[in-house]
Amino acid sequence: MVIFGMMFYLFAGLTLLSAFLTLIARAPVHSALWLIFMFLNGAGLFVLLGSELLAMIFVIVYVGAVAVLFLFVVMMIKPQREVLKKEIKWYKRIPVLIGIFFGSEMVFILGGWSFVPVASTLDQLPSRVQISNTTAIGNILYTHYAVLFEIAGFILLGAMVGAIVLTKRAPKERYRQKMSDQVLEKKKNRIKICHVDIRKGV
Amino acid sequence: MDIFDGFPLLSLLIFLPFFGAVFVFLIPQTPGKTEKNIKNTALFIAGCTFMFSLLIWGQFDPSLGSYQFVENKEWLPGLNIRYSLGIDGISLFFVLLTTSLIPLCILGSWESIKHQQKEFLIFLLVLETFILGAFCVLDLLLFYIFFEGTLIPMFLIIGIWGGERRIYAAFKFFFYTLTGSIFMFIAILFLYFKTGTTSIPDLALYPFESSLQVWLWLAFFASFAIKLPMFPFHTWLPEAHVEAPTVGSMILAGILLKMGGYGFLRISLPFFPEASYRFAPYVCGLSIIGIVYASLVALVQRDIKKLIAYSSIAHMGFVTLGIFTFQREGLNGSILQMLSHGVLSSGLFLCVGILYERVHSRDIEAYGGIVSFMPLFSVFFMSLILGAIGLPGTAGFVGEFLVILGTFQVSPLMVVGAGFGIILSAVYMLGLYRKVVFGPVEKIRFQKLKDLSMREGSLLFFFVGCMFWMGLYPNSFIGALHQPISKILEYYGRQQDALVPIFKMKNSIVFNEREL
Amino acid sequence: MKNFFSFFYQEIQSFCGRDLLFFGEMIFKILMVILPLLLGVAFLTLFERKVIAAIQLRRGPNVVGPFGILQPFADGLKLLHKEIIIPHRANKFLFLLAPIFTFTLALSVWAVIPFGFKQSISNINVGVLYVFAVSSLSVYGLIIAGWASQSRYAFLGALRSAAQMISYEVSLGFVIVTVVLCAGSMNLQEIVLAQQKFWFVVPLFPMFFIFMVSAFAETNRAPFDLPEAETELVSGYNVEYSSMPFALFFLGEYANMILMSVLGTIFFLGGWLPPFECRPFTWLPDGAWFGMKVLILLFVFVWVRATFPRYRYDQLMRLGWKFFLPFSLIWVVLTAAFVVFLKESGSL
Amino acid sequence: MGTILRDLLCFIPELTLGGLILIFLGGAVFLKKETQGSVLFGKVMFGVLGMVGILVLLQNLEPLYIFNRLFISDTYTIFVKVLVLSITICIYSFSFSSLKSEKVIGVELYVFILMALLGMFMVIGSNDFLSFYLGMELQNIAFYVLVSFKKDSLKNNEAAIKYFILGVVASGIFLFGASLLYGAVGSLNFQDIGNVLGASTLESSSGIPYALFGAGVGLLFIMVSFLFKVSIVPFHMWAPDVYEGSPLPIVAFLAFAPKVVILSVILRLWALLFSETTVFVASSVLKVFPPMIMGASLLSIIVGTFGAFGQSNIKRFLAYTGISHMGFVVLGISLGNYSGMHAALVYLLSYIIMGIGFFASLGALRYPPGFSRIGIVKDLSDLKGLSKTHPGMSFSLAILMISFAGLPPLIGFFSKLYLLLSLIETGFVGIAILGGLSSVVAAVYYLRIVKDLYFEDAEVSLEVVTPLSFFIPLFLSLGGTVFFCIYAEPVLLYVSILMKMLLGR
Repeated sequence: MVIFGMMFYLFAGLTLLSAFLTLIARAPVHSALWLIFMFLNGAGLFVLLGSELLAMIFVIVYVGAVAVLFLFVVMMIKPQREVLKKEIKWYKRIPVLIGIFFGSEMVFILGGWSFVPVASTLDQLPSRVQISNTTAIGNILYTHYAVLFEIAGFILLGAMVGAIVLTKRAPKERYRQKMSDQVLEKKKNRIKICHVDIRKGV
Repeated sequence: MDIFDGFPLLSLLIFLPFFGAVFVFLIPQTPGKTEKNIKNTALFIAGCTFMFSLLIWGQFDPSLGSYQFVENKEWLPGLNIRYSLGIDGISLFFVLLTTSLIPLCILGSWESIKHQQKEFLIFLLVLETFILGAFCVLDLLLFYIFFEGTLIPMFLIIGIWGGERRIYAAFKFFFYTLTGSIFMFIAILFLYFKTGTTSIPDLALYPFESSLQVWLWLAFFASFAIKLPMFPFHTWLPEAHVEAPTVGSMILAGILLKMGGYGFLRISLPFFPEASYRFAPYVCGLSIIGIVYASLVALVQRDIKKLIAYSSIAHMGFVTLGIFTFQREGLNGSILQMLSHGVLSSGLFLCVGILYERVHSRDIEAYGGIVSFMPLFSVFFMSLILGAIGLPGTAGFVGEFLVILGTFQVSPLMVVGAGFGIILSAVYMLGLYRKVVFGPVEKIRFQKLKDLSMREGSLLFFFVGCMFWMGLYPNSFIGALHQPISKILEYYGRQQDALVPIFKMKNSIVFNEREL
Repeated sequence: MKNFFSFFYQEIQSFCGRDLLFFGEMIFKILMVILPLLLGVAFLTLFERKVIAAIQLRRGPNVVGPFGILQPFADGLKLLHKEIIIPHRANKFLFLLAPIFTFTLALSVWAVIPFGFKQSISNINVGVLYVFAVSSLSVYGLIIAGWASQSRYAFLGALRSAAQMISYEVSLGFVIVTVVLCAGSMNLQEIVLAQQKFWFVVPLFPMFFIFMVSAFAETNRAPFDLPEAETELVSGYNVEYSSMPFALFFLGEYANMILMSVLGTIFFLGGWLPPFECRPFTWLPDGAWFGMKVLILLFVFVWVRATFPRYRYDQLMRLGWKFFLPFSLIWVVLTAAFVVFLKESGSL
Repeated sequence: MGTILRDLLCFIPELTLGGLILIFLGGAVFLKKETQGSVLFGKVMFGVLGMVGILVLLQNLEPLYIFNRLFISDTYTIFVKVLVLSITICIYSFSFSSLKSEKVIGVELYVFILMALLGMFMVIGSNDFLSFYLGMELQNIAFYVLVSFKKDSLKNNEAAIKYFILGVVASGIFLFGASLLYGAVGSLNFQDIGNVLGASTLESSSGIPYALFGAGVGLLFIMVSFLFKVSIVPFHMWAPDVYEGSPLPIVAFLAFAPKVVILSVILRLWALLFSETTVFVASSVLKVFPPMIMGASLLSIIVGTFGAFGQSNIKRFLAYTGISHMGFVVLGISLGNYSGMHAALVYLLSYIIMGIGFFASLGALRYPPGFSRIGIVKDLSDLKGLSKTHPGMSFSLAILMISFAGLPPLIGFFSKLYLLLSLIETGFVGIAILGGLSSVVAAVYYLRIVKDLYFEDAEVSLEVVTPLSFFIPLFLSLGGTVFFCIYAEPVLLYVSILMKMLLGR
């Protein structure tokens, strides 16, 4: 169907465009927003490929979680434009060079791309026709790659504990609410009933 | 011989000082209390090593052409590199020279080393191990290891106990030698790759291609020439000698320089006869230049140590000259020259050390007329100086005479240069003696000078005794040298027929085509 | 070349025929969902005001139309008539984009919601994930709005609401995981159909509770309406908005409320299924049952708003991270173990 | 079920490590005071590491592919695992006291050491780029945290950021390469890649010109990321700054363990793809690899050697010397034959042996109280005159320096011997001479330290803190350094067996 072809070019074009705009946008917030837009288009490409699970996870993880934090941080810092401009001037050329390098390389590789004939026999994934791709990914992820899945869990644990360790400061004196104390507080501890004689004071 | 069959005599000899060093290391150092113990222990060990080497000399059979006391063990697995030891006549005397000099050095340092004596003795004993090893091994890689191993203790001895510019001198010494050695190291590895072995006796029989020989010879030459030192590579030596402590100079001049000559005899000549032959004229030419140049430079020195250092360079010129004549007389002469220089120069450095301890100056101009206060010293000093000049009856004469004899058979022209060097040596040496020992007593503080103590006297007596022994009865050495030298000449003879025509065409120096 | 043209021609033909029909059908379906939804949102506001009034022993709006029934339209017209004020230093594009974005997202979730058996715009395999993904996007509308208005209050409100939504989304996710585990599918239709024997609210009641509380937090409703806490932040992220942009936020929020009720219905209350599969109950159509359940949940939303005081921000965070998250995690593990056990023993 | 049980049995050390991480994390919650906990855990660590070591040693020596060929367990992996463990134990045993003085002690430290260890075990055992990547990430994350542990120091923050960003870039490059490789080959399994590449070259004569191009570029990217990790020259910039900013024991850990791990994988891959036994390299785009890597390693020898010249800070100095030593190791690997790889492994071993002793000695040297600086000694010039106050310490330092300089008869010499010999055997005499000369240049600055130790007078009288555990690594290192020349047979034989096994001979 022509509509799929059109959608592909739409998503792909927007992906490239927004990636480019991410780079050249002036304000960091705009960069972040373009990045998010790029993720969304990437998810669209996944949908067109027929792997809707990956598309959704892409959106949830990258757009829904990672990029939000990006945006948070970017919104809260105020870059000192003038200083940055001076410092960045020289460094600006490097990404351009790297970009040209990678780009020409991609052209070079893809221009002569051909698959090794034996390669198709090595495919671990079951055919997509018979089962839904969630099931297919599940099947391979929890059998063939179960160990790696566990390692990934350890990596995340490490990252989490590490982030906490590095950002936690020694606790200073501060008031913290202890709800249990509040609830368990008895009247007699707080209120003292005194019989005050008239004109005597306490 | 029989009772020692299969007994690792040489290993014991080599590692005895090392274990001694470990033992000394374990003695706790409390200033003023245990210093005596440390010194005595070190001296005892060095003495034992000397006795041991005498035993080996006694067991040595000079009539055998092969290596003796051979040990051969598996060492580096995977590589065909073995732990093999053995000595022939040439090594024997260098071993003896080493073992006899070290106790003398320890005695020489008895008073002059003021701080960190323990370390000093440890370094000295370790150094002895390395030197002995270098003279005894029959494996190229092992040779390299011991050869290089001497650098560190010497570096430390110069650097810690040396004079004012000691750091500069130590580094200069170290890096000159190391740079040369790296080429040797690569050459050794290349040899190993080419032949699959690093055994010295085996390699001596291996016929190398002539183009290869040139490069390999040059690589080895780089190391040995720097170590010896030959004329253009000599600049480290005066620095090192001047800045080193007395004992350092003694060992440096007495033994370490000989390793270069030993290397030529043991490796360059037997392995690469063709290349040696081709390069001989250049080497001889450099030697002559070196002799004359060093002597002339020595003439204008004001520093006693520097003067003796330059005279060493001149003497070493005789050694290379003798070696590269490929004559029996020349080879004999060069070995004897090395031995005698070992005794003489270390004796002279000891004398300078004794003077320096008393006067604290090395400037020739600062001295004069000390004969009045130190007669005994003057006598010993005189005899050593005469030996250095090469007066008949002293050790120096035998070596120089034989070298000149050998050279004469090859090229009379070179003899003129060498002879000029001898004359110059008489000029500067006697000039030194005159200025230092005779003349008017101008400085009042000289009147406090004491003559030699018992220790110093006996030390110098030993040196002078050795010198006369070598000079008067050189046959006790030459006898044992006969077989190994014949072997070297044999390699050379094999090549000669094929080579002579080329040699003649290319070089102006005409070699005697006498059958050998 | 000829080949190419003929291919193109065929494509055009098929586009005009099959595809155009497909598009037409789609647009019709979408309208069928969105128009009632917007009406529903409009009347939800009235519903809320009436219920709260009833709880507080008042009458509520009763002037416009009979029993005040036309009140939402009056409000809507009022908002439409007002001037769109854009703050001086605001980023105009983003400022206007934010409400549109929010509103669009609030509507686009409905694409996968089944109102009855096979009655949804699109019945995709990963419906749950789609819902979750789109609802996770709705944070952006708020923070862009807060940032673009260049106002401290708005920004603070945006940050608060974003942090709150992300925090509760985590435990919400785990709640959904338990449901998916029980149903064995991420298709919303199949989740409903899996509840034919019993509704998931029975075995997963604690999860239902967490779901509802998280839903309050997700929709920034009382008692978690901190982002728009009038007393401290004036009105939160939409303080600078007026007129139609404000209306879009408003509509989006209420649509989200309905959405949450719908999701609660689908996940826990058996969607369009009648409580018992027997005669008097099956007389009513699917949609009716669905609507009733949703209404009940919406009533709970309003009821809670009328009853509970507002949480403090640190209490809110603590509740999310320290109670709901561990609890739902443990529950996920238990459920998974239970499901595996049942499957192994063959009774499921 | 049977294979799963077998696989799990092979995985026992890793499982143990993982379990211990969780136990430590959980235990930390219940400890009252942080300092008390760290002391307790510090003591437990020895037992833990030893236990894991025993578990590793109990593994089967036969090659086993486990978990669907994602991992491999054979003699080689066991060897490298034991090596990494012993490095960890050594560094840990001397660093315990110095970590206290740098005020970075904390319960989490142990967790992250264990986590890094777990990651490294995964990497060592990996037989698939996917498992390799995940293992490496685990290790990286642990190291990112370890490097930035001194969070109050500005230098440390800089180091941490640099290490993090460059590490992430390296990971990104790796992933890019791996995806290209997967696209071309269809698998990330090491053996599969070898087989497919081998098979495809046979077909390339029949008109598939670029069959290997994607794979080649993919492998290139992967190699680049490897070189990042072992700090070979074009990718070495991070090392000096990161070393300078991090606490010394962590620098020691960082300088050895990850490099050993990555190099072990490079060795395995190289033996599989680029060794002399693999035919297809010569006839394909892959043939540019060995010269390229060799060039990089030569550059890093030169840059490391000359870079170390002007350094006064000890850690920067160590970083540059590390760069040049790693250059030597990679040079050996790039030869691709038995002798080269053998030499590389021997060189690596000797570098570790010497380096650990050096780090241990440095870790024991502290500024005296009342001096303007505190903590572990920082500048090379502060070592001046140490021989007068602490002869034993300076003696060991001097021996290590001399060995580093490659002078006989110490271990540094033998490692260079094997390397240069393999170079000459392969026909690179010029490079051998270059290597030799660069080691002469390197000797200058190593001996400058000896000079400082022995020839100069002290400016600061340093304190020496030597807990009992400090002597274990020092004596091991000194013993290895000195006695290698006498009895190296078992080590060399073992290494040669390993290399033969890797090369399939």
